[in-house]
Amino acid sequence: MASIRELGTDQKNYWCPGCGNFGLLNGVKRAIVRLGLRRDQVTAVTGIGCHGKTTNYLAVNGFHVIHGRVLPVATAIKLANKEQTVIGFAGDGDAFGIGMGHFPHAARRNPNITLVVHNNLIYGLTTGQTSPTTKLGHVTKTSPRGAFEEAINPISTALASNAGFVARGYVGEMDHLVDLMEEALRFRGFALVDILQPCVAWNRINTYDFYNKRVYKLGESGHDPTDLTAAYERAEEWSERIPIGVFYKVERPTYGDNFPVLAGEPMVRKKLDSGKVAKLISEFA
Amino acid sequence: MASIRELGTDQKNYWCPGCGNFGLLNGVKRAIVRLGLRRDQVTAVTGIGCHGKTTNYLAVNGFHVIHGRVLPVATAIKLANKEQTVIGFAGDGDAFGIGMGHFPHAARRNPNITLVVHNNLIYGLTTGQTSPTTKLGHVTKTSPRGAFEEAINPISTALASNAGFVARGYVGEMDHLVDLMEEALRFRGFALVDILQPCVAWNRINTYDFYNKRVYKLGESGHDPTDLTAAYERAEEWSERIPIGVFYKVERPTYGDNFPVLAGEPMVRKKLDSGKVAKLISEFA
Amino acid sequence: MMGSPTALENRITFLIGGEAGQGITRGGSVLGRSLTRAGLHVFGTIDYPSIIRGGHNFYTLTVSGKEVYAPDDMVDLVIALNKETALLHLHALRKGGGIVYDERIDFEEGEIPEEGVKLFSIPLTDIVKEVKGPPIMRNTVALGAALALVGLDTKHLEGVIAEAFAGREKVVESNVSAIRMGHDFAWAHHEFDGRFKTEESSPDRIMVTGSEAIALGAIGAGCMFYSAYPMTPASAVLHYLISKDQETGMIVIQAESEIAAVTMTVGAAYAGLRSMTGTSGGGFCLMTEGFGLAGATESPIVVMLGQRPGPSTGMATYTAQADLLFAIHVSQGEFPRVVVAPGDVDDCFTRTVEAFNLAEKYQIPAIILADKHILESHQSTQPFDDETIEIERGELIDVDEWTGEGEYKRYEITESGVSPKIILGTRGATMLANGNEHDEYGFTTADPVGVVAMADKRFRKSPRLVEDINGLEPVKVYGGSDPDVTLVGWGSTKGPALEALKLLGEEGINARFIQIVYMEPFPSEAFAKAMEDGGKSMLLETNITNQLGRLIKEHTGLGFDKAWAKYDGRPFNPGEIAAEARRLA
Amino acid sequence: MMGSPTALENRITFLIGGEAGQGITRGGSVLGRSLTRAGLHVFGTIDYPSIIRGGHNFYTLTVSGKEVYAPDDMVDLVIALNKETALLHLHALRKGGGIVYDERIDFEEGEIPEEGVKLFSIPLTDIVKEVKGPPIMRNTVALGAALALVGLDTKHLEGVIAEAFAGREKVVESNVSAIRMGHDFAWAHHEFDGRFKTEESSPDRIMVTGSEAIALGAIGAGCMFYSAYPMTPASAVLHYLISKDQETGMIVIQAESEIAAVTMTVGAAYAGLRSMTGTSGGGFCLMTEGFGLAGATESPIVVMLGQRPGPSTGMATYTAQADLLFAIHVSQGEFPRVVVAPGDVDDCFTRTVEAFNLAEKYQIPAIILADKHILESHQSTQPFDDETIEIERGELIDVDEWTGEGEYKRYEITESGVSPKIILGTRGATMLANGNEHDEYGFTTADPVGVVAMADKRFRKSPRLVEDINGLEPVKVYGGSDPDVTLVGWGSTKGPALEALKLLGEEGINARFIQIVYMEPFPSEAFAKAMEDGGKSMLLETNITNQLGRLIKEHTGLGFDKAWAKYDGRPFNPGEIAAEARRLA
Ligand SMILES: Cc1ncc(C[n+]2csc(CCOP(=O)(O)OP(=O)(O)O)c2C)c(N)n1
Ligand SMILES: Cc1ncc(C[n+]2csc(CCOP(=O)(O)OP(=O)(O)O)c2C)c(N)n1
Ligand code: SF4
Ligand code: SF4
Ligand SMILES: [Mg+2]
Ligand SMILES: [Mg+2]
Repeated sequence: MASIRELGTDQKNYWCPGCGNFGLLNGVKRAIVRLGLRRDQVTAVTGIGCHGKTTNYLAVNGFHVIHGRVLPVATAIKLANKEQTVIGFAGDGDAFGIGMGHFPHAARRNPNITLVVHNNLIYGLTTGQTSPTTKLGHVTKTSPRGAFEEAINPISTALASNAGFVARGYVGEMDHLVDLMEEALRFRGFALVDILQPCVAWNRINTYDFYNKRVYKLGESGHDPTDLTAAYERAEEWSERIPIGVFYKVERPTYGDNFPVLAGEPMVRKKLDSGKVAKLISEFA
Repeated sequence: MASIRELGTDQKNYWCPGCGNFGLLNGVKRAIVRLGLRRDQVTAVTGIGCHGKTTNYLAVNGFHVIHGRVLPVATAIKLANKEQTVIGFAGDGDAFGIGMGHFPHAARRNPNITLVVHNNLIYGLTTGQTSPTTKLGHVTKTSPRGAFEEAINPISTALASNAGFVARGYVGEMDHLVDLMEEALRFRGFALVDILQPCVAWNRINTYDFYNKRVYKLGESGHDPTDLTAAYERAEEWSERIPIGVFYKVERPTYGDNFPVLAGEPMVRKKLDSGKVAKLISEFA
Repeated sequence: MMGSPTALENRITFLIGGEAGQGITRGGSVLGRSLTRAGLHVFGTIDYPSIIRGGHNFYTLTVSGKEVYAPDDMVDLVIALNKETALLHLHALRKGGGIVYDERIDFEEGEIPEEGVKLFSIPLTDIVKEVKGPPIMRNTVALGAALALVGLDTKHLEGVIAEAFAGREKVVESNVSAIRMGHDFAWAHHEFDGRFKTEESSPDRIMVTGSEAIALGAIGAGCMFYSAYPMTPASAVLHYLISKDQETGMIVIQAESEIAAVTMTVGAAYAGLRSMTGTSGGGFCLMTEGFGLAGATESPIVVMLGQRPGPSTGMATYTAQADLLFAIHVSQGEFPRVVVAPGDVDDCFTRTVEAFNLAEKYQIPAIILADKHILESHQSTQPFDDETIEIERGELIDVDEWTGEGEYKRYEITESGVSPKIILGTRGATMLANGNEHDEYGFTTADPVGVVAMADKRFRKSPRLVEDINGLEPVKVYGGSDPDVTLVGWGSTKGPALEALKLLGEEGINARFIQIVYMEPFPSEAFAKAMEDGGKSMLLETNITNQLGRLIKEHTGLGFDKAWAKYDGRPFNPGEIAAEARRLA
Repeated sequence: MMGSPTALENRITFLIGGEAGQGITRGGSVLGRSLTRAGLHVFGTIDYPSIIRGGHNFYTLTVSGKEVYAPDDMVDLVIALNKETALLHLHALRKGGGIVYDERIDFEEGEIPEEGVKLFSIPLTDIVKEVKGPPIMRNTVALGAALALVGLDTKHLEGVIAEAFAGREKVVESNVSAIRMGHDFAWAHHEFDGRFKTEESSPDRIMVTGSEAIALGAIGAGCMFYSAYPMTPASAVLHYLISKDQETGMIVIQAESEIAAVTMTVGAAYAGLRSMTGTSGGGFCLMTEGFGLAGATESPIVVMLGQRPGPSTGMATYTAQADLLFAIHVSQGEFPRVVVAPGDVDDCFTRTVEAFNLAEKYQIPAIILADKHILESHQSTQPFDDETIEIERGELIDVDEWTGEGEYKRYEITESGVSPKIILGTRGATMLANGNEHDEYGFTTADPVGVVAMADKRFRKSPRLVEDINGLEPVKVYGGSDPDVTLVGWGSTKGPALEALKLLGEEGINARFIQIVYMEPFPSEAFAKAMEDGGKSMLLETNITNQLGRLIKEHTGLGFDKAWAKYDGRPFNPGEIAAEARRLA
């Protein structure tokens, strides 16, 4: 069982001082520790962006992939070795911009993986362009007159895509975040944890201060996470009050449950057997 | 103003006898006629699939593009010539499989175009594979034990993406379909018309008979199309009763409204002027 | 009446034509399989537009007591399920050939020439009605009739049909009746010279398509993961593998797009599975970035690229070899890769196994470059021998072999350039793969010395890879020494070229065919050697810019006396090749 | 103390270094612009890892009274905003060079050699405190000091800063004070020999990056639509164009992905707009299918491909020329296309205009193949002349010119291969574009004769396209006749190669540089001619497999005495080229 220290690497950390990613990484590490997992039992898949540096700093199995493709890679890895706890780390641009084509599909498939979205409402690594989650009116490098496309709402998008576990965390609420991550990692199925992660370099609107004034916990508000309609309604809140916590949670068979070949040992453990083909060949006589 | 006959081409029609696409095309033509548009005032953009043959049979401007890219092409065409009535024709696979990465973005941008989805819940042209809209348990060429991924729900996906006009039609209800298409085409903003289109070759479950027994009209059911929560709830209905009509309709500024350069004549009419660059060059002194 | 030339040499060509939806491919392949069981050799190919119902489809099946590599240019027996078929293919009917058709079809005067064409009217519709079958069964009746005309019994046809409808007694029964009634009617009323001598038979053969052979190759190679998005002509591999997933223990997925398909494949490879995807040009475009990810992360994946005519969506159901240079140079940056182009169903099987071995041994991506003609055509052959398969996993460290000392370095700088790879989940070891440039551990770096070291490591694989490939017959030579003319081609051109050699041989022209199998790394020496003393040379490719020719030029400086570019979406015909070669020789 | 060699020839190289976030690029470019205004020639380039804060960044700026094509290998004056910078670049400091640094930095004994290095300690932090500026302003103080050291006043620097903060009086004021205090402190306390003679000055020049030059070229060419997804090093074009959209009247869009970006671009081109997109390798992968759509539908689009080292995400902020063959062969199937590689900022401007003209005249897609080094480096030059721009729209039929007779045929079979194109919305005409193979009207077809006719039509454009390109100086030759050695390169290698010619010339070695500008269609004849009597030959490319060399081999059969592949992500240095050339000559 890895400790927080063991979950770190010797790599110099290059996130900006004060970046929300520090808290996020810390929260994830603490959840892994709570679950009592060894380093070799966890696989992290990261996209391209500031969030993507996570694989440099988290000492578990890792795959730093291409921009936007965290979900298909993570899904396949989970199928290949069902014993791994697979966590995807994506940016808001990574997950909902270039990677949008995969999100609803991962959600409806329901592989037993967790997707952590480092949602800073901006393109961090590429120096501050508009993100799909950037809110209306926000002036960025690529929206000089203010963003004018309605923002993608990760929560309602996940709900509409049949995701089984839909939650939002905030790096400024560490204990809550660790609880949330633990719950997500324990959830059997696809879990989205959209994490409010201030980018101190490029997003001067959605700051710690902005969130500290607004976030409230769904768990303390009487929200019923099995009520889809209520979840949709809470998902729309983003002004004076911003909910964090679990919006929706319902278990159903996972993607892996549907593959009979996954009943036994993990795929990666199976011996390759070229003999299996003989019978099939004979069917072509 | 084009007549139904003028809207047809001399191309032999190769849809299977009985295919829902015939009705769909007919409905669209009738709506165009009702709007009193000339052939040169309408542009049809089609994806790849049986639906894609529409540009062969509809005598307006047309662009038969690549699989899944109806929306970005249609969006750009509308920006280039805002006077055109731009209609995208996509399959369920085209729009929600390979093309899923564009759908939520088109919806949130709100270009003044209409997307018609030929939703046959199957991959028609490629001979009957599972589609993202194929319902659970449906046995197809690529789901021999029955589809086990929750189907994409075009209606809730559109709602979650902030689409301004979200509707469902059925080719077996022609007058209703023509009304719906007319309303969609008149709508200022992004309009989704998801059309139930039986595929007689590959989908033996979602047949005319299946729909005839189930569809009911939202317009006759007291549904309020400005109520988002109600729209989400109706979107979930798909068993004994399947709603058709307008789920949701709210106008807001269109994508084009946000480009100051679109205030004047259509972009395609502007003369190219290389002189404009002189002042900009001087800024680099 | 004089027998047709092919019939004389115990060879006959059928053409079954009708509308999409009339079961043309099914009919052709059922006939092909029956004749394969009869010990004959067959090659059958389908020509169809991208339309589900309607539109003219036809299946050409050449059958012989000797090996058949491609369908003949000319047809002996047309099985016309509609009138259009009879008229459209008259020009391809050999003198003395015949047309099997429903007696309800009326030919107008002059539509069919009075001489040289035999008309075999059969009450297809009436027989179907009699056995209470659906209209599509006219097909079956016609097959029975055709067998009678070529002098064969219906035993094997009945067997094949019975298996196809296994468990549905009634259906089998009515089909068998239909076959027999068709056969007996033709036997009683018609006569045709194309009788087979089955003593030349070679029994116990199989008939497969290229797609099936590739799928079987993948299964034999131990592929455990296949993820793809449907696209003609690659879909059949997906369909076959998904239909057999429980027997093979393979995970087979229809992904949401080609981007997902290839990146899933890379993910599975990272974890330690042999994994594969398949697509055609448009989908391959979408895989290019994921392909590069495999290259950068040294993840062994296999991509089957089934070519069809482009550009863009082009002609979905036709054939071409126009993606060669795209495939070789695909993705940004540089890394070793393999591109192998099978030329027949045997190649499809064995070369697929090779692709998996090379990919895993060198931890690189491999492309199997096929095309519609090879993927969708049926060919009879000796059953593939699974005993010949050797699975070489290279430096993959088994879970139990990991010693657990020190931190595992995914990208250890080694002399061979290959870094030993563990299986994901190996106790005590973590594995970091990284598509950014990285150090030995997989951590991102842009250090100018480190990145050169890593690039050099990757390219150090090349010499051994080239050596391996040289041992795999990367260039195959058919025909004798000191030829008058040498034909050069690749992929599905092999079949018609081999048939052309026979035709030329009959005329006393000594011809050679060089098949280039490995396109990357390019087997320059083997090819240059094969070209020695070859007489006049002719390059054959179904593309416009002679892509193989350009590759050959780059690698060997060699040119051709004639470079033939065919690009109408159809494969070469043996006859047209022979004619061109004759002109040149 | 002896002046450094460059100082003697009125040339000096600055290096400004520090952490990401300390405003290194800003500082370097502000200095470069000031010196440009002073009538000097500059070339400045930035080296930085893909990190927002922290990590070592440095900007190298070479300034001279004569043309500068690349930064020098050796530095005269290091402006060290942190200690690391001073230490890291000592090796590149010319003998007699100096280091400007904050007096608060303490060098330990032995860290800086006692001889040959001048230490210019400046109270950067104290001055910033005095003017109540933010820490980042130490940069500004240092620039003031540096100007004093090279004997220049601060007039232009103040001007540039004032414009940058226009409207923010207070900020301007404190910056100006900071500049002056830095200047005056250095003037009073330090001495350095690298004084500029500004009499060699050439006033009224501009300083731009390659990105800016390409953006300006696009604006000048009448581009009306730009859609892109951010990606280093292409993003700057997007940023610039979006910041000017109201002045230019261009629609500029940040798309949701590169797939959307390119297909939007194709849609706009179909409608009749000059349209463009820009990206780097990974994004280009995602554009390949849309690029093919442009090819098949004959939609004139321009794609700017800003190369960076691959494979895969590689090194986001470094440079390479490793996508050449990928770009040339990109997308399935075959169609004419243009690939042009600018070599300096002037090329960036003029070749972009050419790309638009060729694309539209031939209704084909064009690629501008740039790289990070050219896109992000600053170069001073004569202001681009918009009067020289000729917009050639080819056979585009103006809205009012349409006669309205008969049905419009988008793909009319013409002798030239170009089919007259209308603008979408032309009254009385409808236009059908189709990515499937099509007939003259645009309707889908797979007819074997029709599809060949359409492919032939497309390729009939090639001869005239080649002719046009031959008229556009597709190969440029620098240096004298009968050289000892000929250097061959492309893209951003031009700058260091031209500097190397100078260095070699000083040593009496007669060298020539051949720049290949058009890569596709490849200007074989022009290149072969340029190579005549060139002495020894050396190929220079920042890739591993010498991609241009392979292209040259394919097209001309020519080889090189030396082919130099550099692939550490850094551009060539003039000095290293000269050294290699010397060895060869
Ligand atoms: C195919 C491709 N397109 C574009 C890029 C450039 N790119 C790198 S990171 C990034 C976006 C970063 O935004 P986000 O995903 O929100 O991550 P963050 O940096 O904010 O964590 C982009 C556009 C890329 N690497 N690959
Ligand atoms: C990039 C790419 N991938 C795959 C295909 C093959 N393909 C053609 S149509 C189609 C799906 C058709 O399904 P749908 O979009 O629902 O249309 P339908 O035929 O049902 O109208 C596919 C996968 C393609 N043309 N391009
Ligand atoms: S740019 Fe933003 S997201 Fe990236 S490291 Fe800095 S603060 Fe964090
Ligand atoms: S396959 Fe289905 S969708 Fe396609 S034409 Fe036939 S019935 Fe219509
Ligand atoms: Mg972000
Ligand atoms: Mg469909």
